[in-house]
Amino acid sequence: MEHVAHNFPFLASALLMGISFYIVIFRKNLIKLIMGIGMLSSGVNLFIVALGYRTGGNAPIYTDVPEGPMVLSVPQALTLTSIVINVAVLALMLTMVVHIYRHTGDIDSEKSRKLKG
Amino acid sequence: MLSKIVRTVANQLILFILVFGLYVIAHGHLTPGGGFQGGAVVVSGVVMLLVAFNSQELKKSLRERLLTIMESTGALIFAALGFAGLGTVFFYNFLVGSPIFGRIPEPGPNPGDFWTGGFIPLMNFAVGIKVIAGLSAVILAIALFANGEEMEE
Amino acid sequence: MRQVVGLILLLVLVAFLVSGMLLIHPFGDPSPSDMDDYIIENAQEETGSNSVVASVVFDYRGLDTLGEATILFTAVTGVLLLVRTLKRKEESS
Amino acid sequence: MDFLVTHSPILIVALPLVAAFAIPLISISRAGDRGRNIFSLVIFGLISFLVAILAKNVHTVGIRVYTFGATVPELTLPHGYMVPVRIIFEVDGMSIFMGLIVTTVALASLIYSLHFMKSQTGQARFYSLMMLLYAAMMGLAFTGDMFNMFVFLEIASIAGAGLAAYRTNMADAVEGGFKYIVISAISALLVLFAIGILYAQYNVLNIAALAYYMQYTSLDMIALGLLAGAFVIKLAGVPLHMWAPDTYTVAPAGTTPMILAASYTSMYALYRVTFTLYGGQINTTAIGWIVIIVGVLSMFVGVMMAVHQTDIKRMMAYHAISQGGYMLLGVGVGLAVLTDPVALANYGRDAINGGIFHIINHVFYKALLFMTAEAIFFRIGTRDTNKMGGLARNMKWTAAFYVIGALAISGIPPFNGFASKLLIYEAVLKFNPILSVIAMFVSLVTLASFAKVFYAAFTGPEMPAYKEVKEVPKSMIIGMAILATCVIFFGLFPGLVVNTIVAPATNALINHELYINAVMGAVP
Repeated sequence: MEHVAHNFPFLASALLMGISFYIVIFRKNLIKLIMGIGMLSSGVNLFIVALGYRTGGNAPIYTDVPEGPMVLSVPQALTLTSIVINVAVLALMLTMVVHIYRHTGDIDSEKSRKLKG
Repeated sequence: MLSKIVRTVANQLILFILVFGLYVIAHGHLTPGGGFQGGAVVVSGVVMLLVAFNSQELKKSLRERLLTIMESTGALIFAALGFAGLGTVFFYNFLVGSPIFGRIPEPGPNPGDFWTGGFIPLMNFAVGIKVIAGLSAVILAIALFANGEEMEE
Repeated sequence: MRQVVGLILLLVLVAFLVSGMLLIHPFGDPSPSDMDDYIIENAQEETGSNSVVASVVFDYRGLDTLGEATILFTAVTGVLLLVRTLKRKEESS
Repeated sequence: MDFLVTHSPILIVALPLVAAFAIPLISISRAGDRGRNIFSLVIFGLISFLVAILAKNVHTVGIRVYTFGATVPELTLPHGYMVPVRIIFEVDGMSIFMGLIVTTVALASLIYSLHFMKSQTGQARFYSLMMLLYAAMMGLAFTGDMFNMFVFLEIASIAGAGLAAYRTNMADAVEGGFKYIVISAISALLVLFAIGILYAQYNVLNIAALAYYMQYTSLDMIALGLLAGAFVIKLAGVPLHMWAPDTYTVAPAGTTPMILAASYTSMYALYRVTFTLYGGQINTTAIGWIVIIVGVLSMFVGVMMAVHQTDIKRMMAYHAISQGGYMLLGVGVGLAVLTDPVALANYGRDAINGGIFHIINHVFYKALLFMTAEAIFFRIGTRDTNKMGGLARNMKWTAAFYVIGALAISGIPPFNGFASKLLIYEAVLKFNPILSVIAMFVSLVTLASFAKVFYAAFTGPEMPAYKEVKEVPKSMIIGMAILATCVIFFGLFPGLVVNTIVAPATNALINHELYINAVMGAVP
């Protein structure tokens, strides 16, 4: 039980990912699907950035830093990259959904004979 | 288009947003921030203008041609900085020790010196230009497209 | 049918997630940290930048950032390609 | 020359990126469309030259490493340190094998597109995306870093989705593109999650270093499951293949082969993970059997779905899934006996050879077939086989190329499909005869299905509506001819091809210590 309390940030990211898997698998609305993917990405980012935390650590920037350990810097860089990637993917997806809406007049994945997998 | 008050305030605020965004870009090697973050700040100003005015008005000042040129240029500068290290290895930080941004800070905590970081500040600027142009183009394109208008070809 | 398959898939994924999260190292104590320690110690000297994150992003993992900038470029290109005007050009060349 | 040899790994990836950034500028400058086309071709010529140099170098010298930002490219570990810190490109036989496939297909697609795209809008962005897709595939093949692999995977997905949705006036096209990007985004995030798990345990991102420190804990198995699942989605293995037909069908001509090649770079990533990253002490039999089962399912379901399709590209897309199964079958057999030296020498190595050889063969003939289908679409504006007929009269070249492709995919000698399928049949027969029988049966059904389309589309009475149909323009014929030449050449000299490019790839997969030592060699 102590372990669970200790790993709370990891479990929070797992919860976020679990919810977004549910949305991606069961929701039919394309906008909700895109929101699910955004949440999935947030969950993974949270997980990665939490990996690098050291108890009592400072941000890894030497400008006027107080004494103490520094948190790991690579996960932060990875998260930064992954956030930008996510923005790019979501932008393209939203454009496509607008197109699909133009063509079919609907954003339900059942009506336009697509998705699932 | 929103009311005149909103438009006037937005017109004044954009300057501050722009300055703050450029500050975040310029100090990316000293403080949290950098090209991507600062660029995103500036683009949030563009979004504010898009809300205050409408996409038609904004299209007149932000032309697609200009945005394309800015974005390609930013990306090319970034890649060129990588290529410039080819004397040794791609992405070698060749500016450390040179007169431009070449100073090396004292190890450990220090107040920060602007002329450090080698090619990192230059890359921040290149990425900043790219992000500003790219995200503005995307937002403008989606806004115009959703309204059933088209960007110029 | 689809609901059942989806449910099984969801359960498998969630089982992966939760077991992974419980097995992972305790929060706040990344046990092996050789690569990051090296970077935190040597970043200032090697890249001259005070911000270790900036040195990781642009120097140690510069290619990732080039890729990231490329992704943004790709997405912008893709979006502008999709919203283009569809009228055909005159046969010119 | 030394400079080019030393820096060829990065130049091959960086030049197309720079070209992609520059193409919009050139298009709006005075040089215009013509200047841009010439520029793209020149860049591609240069890159093909570099790939040839690098291939020769890798085959003679051995694994090449390239450390970004270090003082010399070979300095993989910082002085006196145990872990690699910087991003490292690592080019071995398998990487350069993928590089050769992708480069040939991309060159043919580019030439093919020159005429195909002539009257379309948005050409500058189209070519830009082609370049980006190519660069991403090469980067994915060359990289030795997990996170870098994720980044290139995402570039390939986004560029591929943008290209697949190119014909925005058709609802199908946008849906195909959307499906592709959703699937890609989800699988890429699974990969990222797995990378996070691996990073948490070993604090390195380099593939060789991860393999060196790998403890095979249960967390590692979770990561393996996530990675394998994600890559099977991307390569359209059967329970997770739904996106492939929709996307391949709608993508415009020159890009379908590119997206096809992109899915095989995912297969490369799967092999890299299973052979190199997890290829150590662990008993790989279970993983091998999973790969075999996915392969057999893909073969069987793909071909069964293909038989009754009336859309010619959709049929070919299902065949692509089915042929992907052969590759998985061959390599899966090799993976299952990887830890058994006797069986490996006896038939395992041949099975892997066959599976890998089939990748290059399949990409070539399937790209050729997709191109002929698009050539028909280009001239008559439909992909429905029921509406075609008598096209061989007016489109002789296209018909000839279709026949070459169809015979190759069905495994008829002397075309290249026969060469690799024979290797797979023989090796699998020694492993498990039933699997071999299934594979032969699938091949027969494939032949039937392609023969049916040939009779429907190319022979028969001349249809009045298609009297005026002309042969496709020269650049499209050249593009198809490049691939057809490769198909015939590979079929006539399979031994030569296997010895020069396939065997090094197989060795690279089997001997994962070499891959690790190239990076971690300095560690005592």
